Amino acid sequence: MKTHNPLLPKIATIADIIRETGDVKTFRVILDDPEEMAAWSHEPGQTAMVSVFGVGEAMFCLASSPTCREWLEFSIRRAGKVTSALHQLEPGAKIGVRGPYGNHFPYKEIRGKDLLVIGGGIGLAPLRPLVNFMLAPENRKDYGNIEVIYGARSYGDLCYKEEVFRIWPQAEGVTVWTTIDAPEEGWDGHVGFVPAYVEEVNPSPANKFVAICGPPIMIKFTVKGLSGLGFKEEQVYTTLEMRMKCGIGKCGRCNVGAKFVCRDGPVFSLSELAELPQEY
Amino acid sequence: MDSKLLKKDKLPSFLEHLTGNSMLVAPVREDNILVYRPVKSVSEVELNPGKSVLPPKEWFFQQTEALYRYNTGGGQLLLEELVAEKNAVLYGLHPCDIRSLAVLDAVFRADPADRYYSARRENTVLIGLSCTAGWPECFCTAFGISPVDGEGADIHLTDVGVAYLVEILTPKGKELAAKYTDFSEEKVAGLEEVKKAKEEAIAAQCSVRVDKDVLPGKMGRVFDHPYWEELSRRCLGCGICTYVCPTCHCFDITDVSRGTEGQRLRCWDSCLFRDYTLHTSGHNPRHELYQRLRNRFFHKIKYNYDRYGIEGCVGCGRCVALCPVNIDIREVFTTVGGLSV
Amino acid sequence: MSVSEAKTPEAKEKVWQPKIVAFLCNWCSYAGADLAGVSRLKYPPNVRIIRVPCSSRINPQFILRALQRGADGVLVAGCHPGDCHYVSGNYFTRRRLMLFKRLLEYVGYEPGRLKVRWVSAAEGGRFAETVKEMVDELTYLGPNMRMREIK
Amino acid sequence: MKEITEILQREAVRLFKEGVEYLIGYAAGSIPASTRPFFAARPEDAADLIFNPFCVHNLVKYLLRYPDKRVAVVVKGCDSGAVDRLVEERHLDRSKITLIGVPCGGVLDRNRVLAELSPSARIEQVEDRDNAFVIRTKQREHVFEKRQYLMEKCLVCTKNNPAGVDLLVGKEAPRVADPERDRLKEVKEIEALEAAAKAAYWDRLFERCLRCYACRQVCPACSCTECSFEQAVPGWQQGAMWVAKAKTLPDNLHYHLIRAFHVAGRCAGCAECERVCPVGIPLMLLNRKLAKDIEELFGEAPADACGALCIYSPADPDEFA
Repeated sequence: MKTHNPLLPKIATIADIIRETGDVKTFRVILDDPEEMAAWSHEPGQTAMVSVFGVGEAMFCLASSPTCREWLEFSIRRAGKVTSALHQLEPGAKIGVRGPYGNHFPYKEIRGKDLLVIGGGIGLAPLRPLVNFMLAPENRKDYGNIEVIYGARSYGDLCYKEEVFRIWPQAEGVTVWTTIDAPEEGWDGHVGFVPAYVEEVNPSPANKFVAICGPPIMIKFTVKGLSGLGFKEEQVYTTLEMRMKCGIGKCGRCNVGAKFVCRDGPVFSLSELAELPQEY
Repeated sequence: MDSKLLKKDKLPSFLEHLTGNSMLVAPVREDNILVYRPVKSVSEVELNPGKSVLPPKEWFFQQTEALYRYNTGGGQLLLEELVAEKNAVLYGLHPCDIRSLAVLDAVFRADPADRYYSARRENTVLIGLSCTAGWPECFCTAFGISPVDGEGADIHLTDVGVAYLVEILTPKGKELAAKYTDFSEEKVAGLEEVKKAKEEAIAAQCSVRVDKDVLPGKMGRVFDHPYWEELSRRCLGCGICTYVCPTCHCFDITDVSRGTEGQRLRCWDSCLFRDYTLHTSGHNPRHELYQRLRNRFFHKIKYNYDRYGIEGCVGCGRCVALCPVNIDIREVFTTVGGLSV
Repeated sequence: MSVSEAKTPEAKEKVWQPKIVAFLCNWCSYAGADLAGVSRLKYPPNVRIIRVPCSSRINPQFILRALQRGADGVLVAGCHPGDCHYVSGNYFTRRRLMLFKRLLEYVGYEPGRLKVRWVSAAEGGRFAETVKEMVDELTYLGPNMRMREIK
Repeated sequence: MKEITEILQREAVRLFKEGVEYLIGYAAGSIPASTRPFFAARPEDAADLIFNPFCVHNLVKYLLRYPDKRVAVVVKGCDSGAVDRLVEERHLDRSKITLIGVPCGGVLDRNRVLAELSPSARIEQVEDRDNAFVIRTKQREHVFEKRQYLMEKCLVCTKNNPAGVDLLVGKEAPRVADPERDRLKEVKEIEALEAAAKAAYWDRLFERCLRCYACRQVCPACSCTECSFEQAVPGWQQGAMWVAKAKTLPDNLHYHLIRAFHVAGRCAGCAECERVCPVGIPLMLLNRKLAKDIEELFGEAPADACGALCIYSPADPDEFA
């Protein structure tokens, strides 16, 4: 029997590439081995290591819903070495995937609650599987209302436009609030930064679970605003980013205190973060 | 446990017998630098080694190791795992280095187990060797390690003056020791006493004490103390302490390729390097040298306890002896104990 | 099929041919190489040309990198001293590379692995000669395996 | 030795009164025959300052961390050259720095000394007797002949009394260099080898390199804010531009050749790179070779030039014509 090697990627093919914004593409990926594809399962908030052979590996959050069994999706902004290489690939290209890694949003524990999702730019990617998981017909009854507050620099920088503007608003019990940083022609929606918009929307903290992801500065000010609105640290969750190499808690670099973001994260509640050193 | 006596001059033939068709990895001297290397013949081996510059962890967790090869030619992708399967005998580990493997085991063999490290651990028989002297930088006893105790090795040798006391500690060791028949039949009285006396003599030189129940907790309270910035003033930010450390396990993964062929390599990395935690965005959670230095000490004495219940330091003193600016981890322990918060 | 069986066509090549990376200054040597071509001077095809604004653009790391990535020899060519388009660039090159070449030889590189020549825009013949000379020398020395990342 | 230490401590107190913020000197080390760089920040710290033949470190590198502070630093003759270079290169503002020069009777090679002392020996007193250091421990007195126990750099030292300092502690020390010794002996021996033998010699050494970068970190001539080996491909923070982190002979060679080349003409000869190398790579053989070639080819660079490679002369020899 072949011993499992957690560092060895599974071979996968890029099935489709969806251009989200000027520098973000969503890669739809199918594992080459049908058995592996069938056996793949992840939970909302988890991550996976994507390999471009000859270039390197990088960790990305899984942007597809756990309920989607046909493929995996990664929404990737062109930023560094691996992401630049990925952006040059075309459908049909072979890449490597290993994972899923890390913890997830406590989707079981929050059954019966309302959800508030606050995203900024590409930061919606780790939150998207959570929303889509809850919206899946088999899960919808387990959760209450869903509110999404989503902003970006401009209309062009908003990801998942199909979902944000059409699918989610049409679903029952879902409200989507969108905003962009500066006015632009053709945009008749809200203009302003996310933290201010959150205060304007003024969501109620009662029976609510909050998931935030976006640029650190947005998270910082949104969290301040939320606490002003009466939200408690225990009900607000976010995801951390750290440089990672192994994804399995061995290479050492993604530690914040004694926690490894790759294994104990990336999802942390604000109350958990308060216990950790400010090294992230 | 079974124990035998081996005449001192028989040690080379003992090692030869035990090695058989396996590979012998042992301390050798290269330009007066003591390192553990695979050797072709027992004659190359430093039979009574001092402290190596690089710890024997290098055998299990190589500084640079190819994980797999790939070829992306012709629209397909081929992957080939590269795992060392050869059996080996590793001679000459001192008790601190034996303990360091337990620390590394906690990391690499925890689920999901690292295939490369685990394969080498499984395929290697460990022959431990008691210390014959303590060096000024030694402090293994601070962690309850005895300089004459081979726990963790398969076979352990202790120089008891007239001969080596050979302790056979595991079934793997027993199987291997059975290959050798030329043990001394001589009965020597008071072997245990000789060993004990040795232990006490060496232990007397290591005066540092680490209170496992107190120090990790204390560390948690001094995170923001100015001490770390003061300590880092003389730190050069090189990687010596991490590379010579028998328990440091951080690594990086990089690619080397030419055309469509390539290998993915894993190599040692150091938490003291600036790029270690550098994000793609340019943000660096541990941008300042004091943060990186602090992280190293916290990792050794707090994070490792918190995570694995075992200290991340075995008191070998290599970092103390080799730090170019004399940053002494023993002093850190003592100072932290005395810091007021 | 295993990875080792799937060697690239280049690796399967039976007859080894030296590979030369040539860094040519834009103003003189590149024009010289061009002239060699236009004048239909025959010279071996083993050279891969990289055009640089001035020979002083050559960081010694470029030379090492070329050797690491599969070059068997490196040629640097610039304007004759005194003729630099930027007045003094090649004087710096001269100092720098004279020293660097000696360092390379000190650590065991054969002198033929790095060649520096002054080739003006009118010296197509000199360029062709230099390449020929280098190919002969490198053929004698054999492939540069020492510095190669993937052997 | 005791005398120098006493003057040092006294002067330190005075300098703090004059507004010096940091005084970088030496303090006792925690292992036998060692000292450590010490950052005195208050007059009370002065009592910890010492000077003895184990003060091997070149403290000049630390000045780069405090470009805006008023700092005093203790320098030996071999260290002081590094300051001049950094000032010429505008890394340091000379007017903010107080150089405390110590006349140096040579520094001891710690490893050779330790081979003689017992591991538990505590050094009580050190005396400089011009030809030897006499070290008294609790048990006995050891005489370390300088010719035999000094570091290699001291045996070929030409400037054991620091030049251009603001104050000199103690009286000038006599030359310690061994006049018989040729500082280029080993370099010439390597030069005489065949190419293959040279390659074999260096490959064996570079093979062992850990790339811990201690040689770079300690070097006062390695003054770049961002080392070219830390440089990433633009926009690719994590893509090292020149060498990968993996330890391979080609990358090790690349690193060492370029490290030496980058300090060519700027190396002060303090030999710190060689001292800190945990695997004993004789890096000074590269630095000395470059210094030798520079002198042979270009002669001595004028004092105000930032090293021989920053200037040129149309009359330079031309080996490429």
